Amino acid sequence: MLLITCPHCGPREESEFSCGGEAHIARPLAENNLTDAEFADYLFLRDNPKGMFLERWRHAAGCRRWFNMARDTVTHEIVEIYPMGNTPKSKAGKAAHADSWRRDTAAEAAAKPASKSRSKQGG
Amino acid sequence: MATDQPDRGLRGLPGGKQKYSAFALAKKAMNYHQDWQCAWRDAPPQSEYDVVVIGGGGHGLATAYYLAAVHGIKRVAVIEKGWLGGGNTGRNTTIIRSNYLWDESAAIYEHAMKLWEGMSQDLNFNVMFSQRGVLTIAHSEHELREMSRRVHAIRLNGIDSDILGPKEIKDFVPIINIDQNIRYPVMGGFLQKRGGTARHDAVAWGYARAADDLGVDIIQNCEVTGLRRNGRRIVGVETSRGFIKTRKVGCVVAGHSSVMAAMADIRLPLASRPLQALVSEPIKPVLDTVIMSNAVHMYISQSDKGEMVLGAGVDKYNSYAQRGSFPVPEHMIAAAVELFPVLSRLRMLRHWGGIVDTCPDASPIISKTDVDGLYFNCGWGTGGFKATPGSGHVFADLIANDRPNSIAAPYALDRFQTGLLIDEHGAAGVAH
Amino acid sequence: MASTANKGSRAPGRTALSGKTKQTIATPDGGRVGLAITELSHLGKINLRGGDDILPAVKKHTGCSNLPENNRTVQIGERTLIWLAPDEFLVLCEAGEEAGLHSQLMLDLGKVHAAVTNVTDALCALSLRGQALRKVLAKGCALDLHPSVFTAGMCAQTILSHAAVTLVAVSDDQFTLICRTSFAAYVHDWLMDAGLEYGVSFKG
Amino acid sequence: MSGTSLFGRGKKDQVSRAASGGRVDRARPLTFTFDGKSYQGYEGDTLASALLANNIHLVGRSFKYHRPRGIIAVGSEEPNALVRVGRGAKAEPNLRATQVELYDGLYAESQNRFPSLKFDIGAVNSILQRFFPAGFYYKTFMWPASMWMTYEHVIRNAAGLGKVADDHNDPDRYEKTNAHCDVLIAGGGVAGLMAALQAGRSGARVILADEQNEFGGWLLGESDTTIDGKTPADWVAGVVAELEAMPEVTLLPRTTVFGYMDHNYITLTERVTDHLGERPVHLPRQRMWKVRAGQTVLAQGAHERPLVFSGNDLPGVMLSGAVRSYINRYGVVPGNRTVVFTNNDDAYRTALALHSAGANVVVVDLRRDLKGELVKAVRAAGIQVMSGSAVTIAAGTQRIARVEISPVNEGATEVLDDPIHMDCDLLAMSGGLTPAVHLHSQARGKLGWDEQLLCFKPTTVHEASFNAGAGNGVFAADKAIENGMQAGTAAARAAGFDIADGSAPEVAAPAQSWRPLAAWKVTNGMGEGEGPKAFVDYQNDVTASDVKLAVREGYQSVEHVKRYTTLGMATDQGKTSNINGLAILAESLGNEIPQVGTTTFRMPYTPSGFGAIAGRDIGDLFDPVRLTRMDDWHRANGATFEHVGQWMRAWYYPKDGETLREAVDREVLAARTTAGLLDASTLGKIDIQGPDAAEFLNRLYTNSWLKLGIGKCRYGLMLKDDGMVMDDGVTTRLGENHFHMTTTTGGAAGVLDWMEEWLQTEWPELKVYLTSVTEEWSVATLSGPNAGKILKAAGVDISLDPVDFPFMAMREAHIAGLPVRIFRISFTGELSYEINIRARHGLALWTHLMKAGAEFGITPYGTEAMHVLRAEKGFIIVGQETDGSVTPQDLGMDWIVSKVKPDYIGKRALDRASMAADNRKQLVGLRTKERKQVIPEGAHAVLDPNQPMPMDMLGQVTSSYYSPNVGSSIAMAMLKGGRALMGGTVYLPMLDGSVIEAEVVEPIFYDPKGERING
Repeated sequence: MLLITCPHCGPREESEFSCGGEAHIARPLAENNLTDAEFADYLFLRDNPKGMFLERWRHAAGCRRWFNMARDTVTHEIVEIYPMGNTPKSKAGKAAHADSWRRDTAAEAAAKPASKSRSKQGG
Repeated sequence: MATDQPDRGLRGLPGGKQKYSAFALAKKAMNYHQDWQCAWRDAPPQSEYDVVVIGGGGHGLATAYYLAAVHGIKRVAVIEKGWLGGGNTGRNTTIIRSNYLWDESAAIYEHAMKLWEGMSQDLNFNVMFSQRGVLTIAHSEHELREMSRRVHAIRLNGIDSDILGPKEIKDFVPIINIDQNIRYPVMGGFLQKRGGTARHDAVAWGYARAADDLGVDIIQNCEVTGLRRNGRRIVGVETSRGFIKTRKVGCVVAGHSSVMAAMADIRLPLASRPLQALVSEPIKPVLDTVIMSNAVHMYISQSDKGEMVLGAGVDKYNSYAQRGSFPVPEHMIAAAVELFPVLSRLRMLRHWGGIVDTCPDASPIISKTDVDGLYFNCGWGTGGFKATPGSGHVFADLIANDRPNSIAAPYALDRFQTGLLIDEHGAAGVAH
Repeated sequence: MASTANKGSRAPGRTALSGKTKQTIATPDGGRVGLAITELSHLGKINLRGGDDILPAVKKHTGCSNLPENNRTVQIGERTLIWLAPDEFLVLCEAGEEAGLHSQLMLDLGKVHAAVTNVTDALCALSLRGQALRKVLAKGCALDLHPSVFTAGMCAQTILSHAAVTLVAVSDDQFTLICRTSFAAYVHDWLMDAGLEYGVSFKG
Repeated sequence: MSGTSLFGRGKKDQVSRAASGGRVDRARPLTFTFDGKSYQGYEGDTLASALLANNIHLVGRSFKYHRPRGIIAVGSEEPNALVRVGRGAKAEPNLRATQVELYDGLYAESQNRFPSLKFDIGAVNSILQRFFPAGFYYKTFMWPASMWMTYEHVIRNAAGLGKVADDHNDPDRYEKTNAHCDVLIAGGGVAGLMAALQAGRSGARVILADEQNEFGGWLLGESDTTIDGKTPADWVAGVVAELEAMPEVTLLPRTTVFGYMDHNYITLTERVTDHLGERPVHLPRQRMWKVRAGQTVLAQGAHERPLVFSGNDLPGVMLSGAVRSYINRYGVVPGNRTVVFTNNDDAYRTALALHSAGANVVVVDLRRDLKGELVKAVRAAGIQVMSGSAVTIAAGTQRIARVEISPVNEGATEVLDDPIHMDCDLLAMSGGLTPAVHLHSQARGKLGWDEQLLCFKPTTVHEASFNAGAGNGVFAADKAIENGMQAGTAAARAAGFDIADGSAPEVAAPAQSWRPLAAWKVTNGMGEGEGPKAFVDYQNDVTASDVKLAVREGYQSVEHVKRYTTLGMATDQGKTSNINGLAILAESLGNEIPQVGTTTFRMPYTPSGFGAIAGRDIGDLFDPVRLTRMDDWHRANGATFEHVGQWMRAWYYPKDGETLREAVDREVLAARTTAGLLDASTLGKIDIQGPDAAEFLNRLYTNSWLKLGIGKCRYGLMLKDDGMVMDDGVTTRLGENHFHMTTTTGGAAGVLDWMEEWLQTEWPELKVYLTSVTEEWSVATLSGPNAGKILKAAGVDISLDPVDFPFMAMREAHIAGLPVRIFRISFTGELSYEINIRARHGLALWTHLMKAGAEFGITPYGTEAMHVLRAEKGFIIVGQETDGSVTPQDLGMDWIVSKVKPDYIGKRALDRASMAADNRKQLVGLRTKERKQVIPEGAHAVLDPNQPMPMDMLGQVTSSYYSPNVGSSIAMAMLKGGRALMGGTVYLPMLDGSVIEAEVVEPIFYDPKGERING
C-alpha cells in the first residue's frame, strides 16, 4: 500500500492513483517507417526490471494529472516523483533511465530528430 | 486442438522406487514409518546434462518428467534457486478448468485437463485432483451474452460446459444468494463439471518424485547466475554451484522470467505483478464446487481442509515483492460476503501474494528464442497452475524436438511482432 | 461560502436528491445527531480551466484577487473558488446566477486559452454539519481529516468509499461535499448508513 | 430449567475459583451455557477462565485425530480451545475461548465432535493414528481413480473445524474507518504503555491498540511485581488515566493489529460490542481500522513455548505463564495436584503462585545446576524440585491423571534411570519465550537468532518502525518498560516531535534468568515414533515424529516441512509451535536453527473477521448504482431495468403482463410506425474547448475533423494504439473552438481518461481542455416518422424542415420555454431528435413529450428495443460486435478510416501486414433458413456441422433478435473471412444438439438505402 505524494495534491493513498506502466516510451508516428517488429517494441514490449523502475502514474481520483515516478519494484521505495516531460534527477533514477534497452529502440531513434517531442515523456 | 489422449509416456514408477498405497502405509506403520524413502534424491549437479530445466516449480518439474517419460531423455537436471514448488505452484488458488473461449487456449488447457485426469495414477502420488466443478456466474445481460458465446465455443471444442439458471445454481450451491434485487444478481452461470481443484504442493512433489525415479537430477538451492553462449548457441548455465554444460536450456521461472531473459539479452513482453489470495479458517463443508465471478471480481472454493480459498485479479503495478495492495483482499472479501452472506462471520486466516508474469494478450509464451537451444515457458499470468501438466508436456516436446507441436505453436514469441494475439484479455475479465 | 446562499426557490426543476425522504435517526443512547446533511439545491457551479491569465476575468466576476493555491479555496461573499487541479477550478455561485456568470466569464475569457463549463446540474453539493462529521467521512475517505490538518478553507478531490467527491472544509464541523449527481443517491445512502452510529439526519 | 442442575453442576459451583484475588468482579455473576449445560462465571472472566473456574478442561477436539483437548494458553496463541459462540444467525465458529469475554447468557458449543465432546466417533482416527502419519493422504486413496471423489467426500466431512451460522444473514453491523497518526503502538503491555506515554507527552497523535479487554498485558497476571511501588494493575490504571486525558491519544482495547503493509499502512480489527450480551443496534459488532502511521512501535509481547513430550496434549497440560495468569488475573486455580515442568526460571513463579493458591506442586526441571533467587524461594516454600529430570510421559483419558518423571541427559534425548510415577490433575509447562515478531516480519524487518534466549528477535527494520519489550527479546519487566520508553521517545522524535528522555518507572520483580535450556524434544525412553505422541502443533496434530518423517522423505526445507506436515498452518498460525518445530527440524537435519531459517509471517496476526473487512461495502452499498433523472418515471411506468456498467437503464416497459419479446416487438414497431422515446441520458458527454480542439479530434478519431462546420455533427470511431476499436460516438461542433462529444455509456470514463492521457503525456502542446458533462444534460431521444410532429406539438420554437434543420446538425431551441439542444442524429435510421436539456428539467421534458406525443401513440422504449432497431440498420455496438480484437476494416467500416491523414491513434497498427489477412473475423449479417427462428447470441458458426470435435469455428453471432419490422429474425456475426462467405450457408450447432442453418448476408436488414431518415 503505497503512500504517493502527488506533485499537486500532496501525499495520498495509492488507491487514488492509477498506474500507467513504463515511462519514457517514444511513440512512433505512422510516417516513421518502422518495421512491424520495431513497431511491436513500442506496442507490446514493456520494461519489467527487478529493482528501479521508471513509470507513469496519474492521480485519478484527485487532480487527474499524470506524473513520473522512480520506484523500486522489490522494496517499493519511491525514490523520486518528477513531472511529465522531464527525466529523473536522482542517481538511481538517472541510471535506470540511461541503462534501459528502450534507449536503443528504433522508435526512440525515430522520435529524436523531430524537434517536437513525440514521446510519452511529454513535451 | 488435439483431441487424442496426450502421450503420457512411462507411467507409475518404472525406476523401481517404493510405491505408495494403502498397503504400503499399513506395512510401514508397523515400524512407525521409519523406512520411507526420500521422495527425491538431493542430487549434486553433474558437469553436463542433455537438458537443463531452470525452475523447480510445477511446470519445470513436469517438463523434466515428460522429457524423461515421453522422450526418453534421461540426462536431465532441474535447477531450483530455493525449494521445489516455492513460487506460484505453492501460492495459487488451485483452480483447474479448460473452459476457455479461444481455440488456442481451449486446446492447451484441455490438453492439461486430460493429463490431470490421470495424474495421481501416472505419478503414484495423490494430487487430490477433485473434479467438483467450476461454476462461473453471470450477473448482467451483457455477461449472459458473453457466457453464451463462451459456452458455444467451448462445446464445439469438445469440452464440457453447461448453462445453469439461478434456481439450478441455488440447488447446486445452497449458500449462494440468488436474490434478484441485489446489485449483482446471480442471473445464470456455466459449469464445467470436469473442472475443480488439486493439492498444489503435491503436484510439484509428485512430478519431482516421478522424475527422480526416471533419473532426473533435482538440484535445490542452486541459483542460476548466467547463461553461457557461444555466438547464438547456448552451451551451458553458470550457477552458484558451478558451471553446468548443456546444449538445451528450458526456462520456466514464473515471476523472474524477465530477469532470466535479460541474462541472454532477450526481452520478453511481460509485466510481473502481484497476485493475492487468502484463506479463511477451516469450517465444515459448505461449498463443494468452485465459484467464479467476473463482475464482482472474485473466485472461491473450499479446500479439503475446510478453508475457504479466495482469489481475484492481479494488482495494478509491477512488483517483485510478493505482496499486493490491501484494497484487493478488501474487495475480494466484500464480494465473497455479498455472494455468500454466511461468510460474514468467518475470519481471514492467511493471506499471501505471488508474482505472476503477464503478457499483453494474457496468454502464455511457449517458445524457442533467438538463441539456439534456449527455450522459454512463461507469461501464464493467473492461469499457470491449471496448465501445469499440459505446459510441461508441450514444453518437453518443444525442447526434445526443437520445434513446437500444434498446441504450442500459437504461443510462439513472434506473435507479438505480427500482432496475431490470442487475446484472452477481452474475454477473460478475471483470470485465474 | 456560497453554501449559505441556498436560493433553490429561484431556480425551478428537480435536484439530484429531490426524491429522498427527509429523516432523522438519532442514536438510541442519548438522542444525538452527529451529522446533519442538507442538499444545497441548485447551487451554481462553473468549471473553469485555464492558466494565470484567467485571473482578471475571475477577479472581475468573483472578487477574488488571487486564484486559490493548491488544495485551498477562496471565498468572497457568495462566490467561492475551489482549486481542483493546477489549471482547474470550480466556481460556486448563487443558485440561478450560474448561467449569467457562465456567459460573462465566456465573454471576458474570449481571448485567452480557457474553458468555462456550466456544471450546475452535473454536480450535487451537500452541506454536512455536526460533531461527528469528520469521523463519518473517515469511514470512507483516506484523507487525513484531522482538524489541524484539513483546516477550514481547504479542499480536496478524493474518494468517499466508491464515489469520487470534492470535499471543502468550511469550518471544524462543517463541510461542503460535491459529487456527480448520478452518484448523489449512493453518497446520500452511504452517509446515512455511516452516520447511523453517531445519529444522522437528512434535511432535504 | 431444573434439568440442568440435575445433571450439571450447580450454577454457583465454581469449584476451581479462589475465594479472592484476580480482576474478576465476584459481585457480578454471569450465567453462560457450554454444550447445553449452564454454568456461572464473573464479570471480567473470559470463557476460558470461566470454564476453568468450573473445573472444565476438556473443551474441544483436534483437527486430524479428534483427540480430546483442553485450554493451554490465556491469549490469542491458544491452539486448542476453539468454540462456537452464539446461536442462529449470530453463531460464529472457531473462536478461542481465551479471547471470548464472558457476558450474561453467552452460549457456546464445542466443535469438531460427533455426537458429543466426551464421546466423539471421529476419535477413531486417534486409534488409527499410526496409519495416518503426516502426508498419508498423498500415498493412498488413488485406486481406483474414480473413487477419489468418494474418499474426498469423507475426508472433507471429517476435516474443517466449526460450523458456520445456521441462518445465513448476519444481522450485525460492521464498520471500517481510515485513520492517521504520528505514532501507532501495537501492544499495550508495560512496554507499549510506556511508549504511548512518551509519544503522547510529546504531543504526537498516538494510537495505542491491544487485543485484550484491558491494557497491561502480562503484568496483570503477576502478583510478585511492583511498578513505582504500585501493583501492576494500579500502575496501569494510572497510565491509562493519563493517556485518556490526552486529546490526541486514541486508546483501542480489544483491538488486534493484524496487518502491516508498505509505507506504514496498518490494519486493525476492533471488537466493539462482541463482549456485550445486549448489543446496541447503532454500534458495529466490529470495526476495521486502516491506519497510515508516521512511525510505529511494535510491542506485541512474547508467547511461551510448550515442551514437546509424550502426552503433552492432554487436557490439564497448560502453559506455565497461562496457569499463573489464571490464578492471579482471574482468581482461578486450574488444578490441585500439579506438576510444573520447565527448562527455565520463569515457571518457578508459577510454582509459587500455585503454592500460594493452595495447590500441591512438584517442579520438574530439565536443567541440572539450579540456582538463583526464584529457585531458592521455591525450595524455601517447601516445594519439591527435581532437577535434571523430565516428564517423559503424561497419561490420562480426557484429562491428565499421572506423569512419569525420569532423570534425563542434558538435551533430554536419553532417559538415565527408571521413571517415578506421580498422579496429578494439572501440568504447567514452560519451554521458554518466543517474541511475537509477526508485525515486524510482515513489515519486512529482519530477524536474528539469539543464542542466549533461544529465540528469533528483530534486528533491522524496513519501515519506519521500532520494536520494544518482550517482542524485542527484552523479557524482564524493568528492562521492557525502559525499552518501551526509549522506543516511544525515538518514535515521537522521528515523527518530528520533541520530548525529553525521562526516566523509566522503578520495577521490583524477582530476579530471574531468561535463558532456557535447549531440549526440544523430550524422549519417552522408547523407539522413534513409539509410545504416546509428542505434539508440536496441537491444533493440526503435528508430532515431533511427523517432522522427522518429513525430513526422512526429503521434505527438508522449512517451507516443505510446513506444507507436508501442516505444521503452523492451523488457526493459531503456529504461535506456540513455530520454534519447537524449527528446532526439531534443525536437529533432524543436523543443522543449526538459524541456518534452517524461519517461515515468513504474513497478514493477519490473528484471524480477522470478514464482516469487518467488508464493512458496509455489501448489499446496496456494494457498488454505486447510477440513475438518470427520468428514473422515477421509468419506475412508475413499470420499466424493467438492466445494469449497464454502474448505470441502471430502462430495458423494456412491459404492459399488461407482456413478455420481454411482446413488449419489445411493440416498442420496436412503434418507433418505425409512429414514434418512440428513449432515455439516452447515460451516454458519456465531454465538453471540449480550445484552439486545438479540432486538431485533437483529428488525431483521436480515424476520420477527418478539421472542416466540420459549426452546428454540425459527425460520427467517429476511436481506436486503441493497436488499431482495435475502443469506442464510438457522435461529436458536434458548437463553436470554432468548442465541441460536444458523446461516448458509449460504458466507455465514458475510460474515453475521458484516454483523451486526458494523450493531451498530458503525448501532445502537451495542444491547447485543449476537457470537462465531463455527462450528468449536466438529460437526453430524450425521439425517433420515428411522427417525431417531428410530436416535437411541434410539444412546442419547439424552431423550424424542423430538413432544409433548415438537416440530418447531422444541432440546433439550440426551446421546448415549453425551456432551453434545449436538439441533435438530429439517428441510431434507428428513422427521423430522430436527441433532445438535451439541463438535467434538472430532464423529467419535466420527458413527461412533456409523452403528453405531447400521446395523440400520436408515442411509445417509450428501452435498451432492448434500441438494440433491435439499430441491428435492423446494421449499426454496431462497441462491446457487442467488438471485443478488443476488431478493427474498423473487420467491421466493414473502411469508409470512416481516413486514407489521407498522416497519423491518428491506431494508424500504424492498422498498417501491419497481419491486419490485412483474409481470415480475420469480419462483420456479416445472417438470415436464418427458418425465417422466424432467432439464433441465440453467442452461437458459433461452422461450415460443416457434422465434422468431429473440436470443430473448425468461423466465429460467433454477436447480435440476434426477432425483428417485427422485417418480419423475421435478424443476426449479426463476426466470421472468419466473412465477406468472402457472402451468399453462402453456414451452420450454427446448438447446445441441445440441433443445428440452425443460415445464409450469410449484408449486415443490414431494413431500409438499406436510408430513405427513412427524414421521416
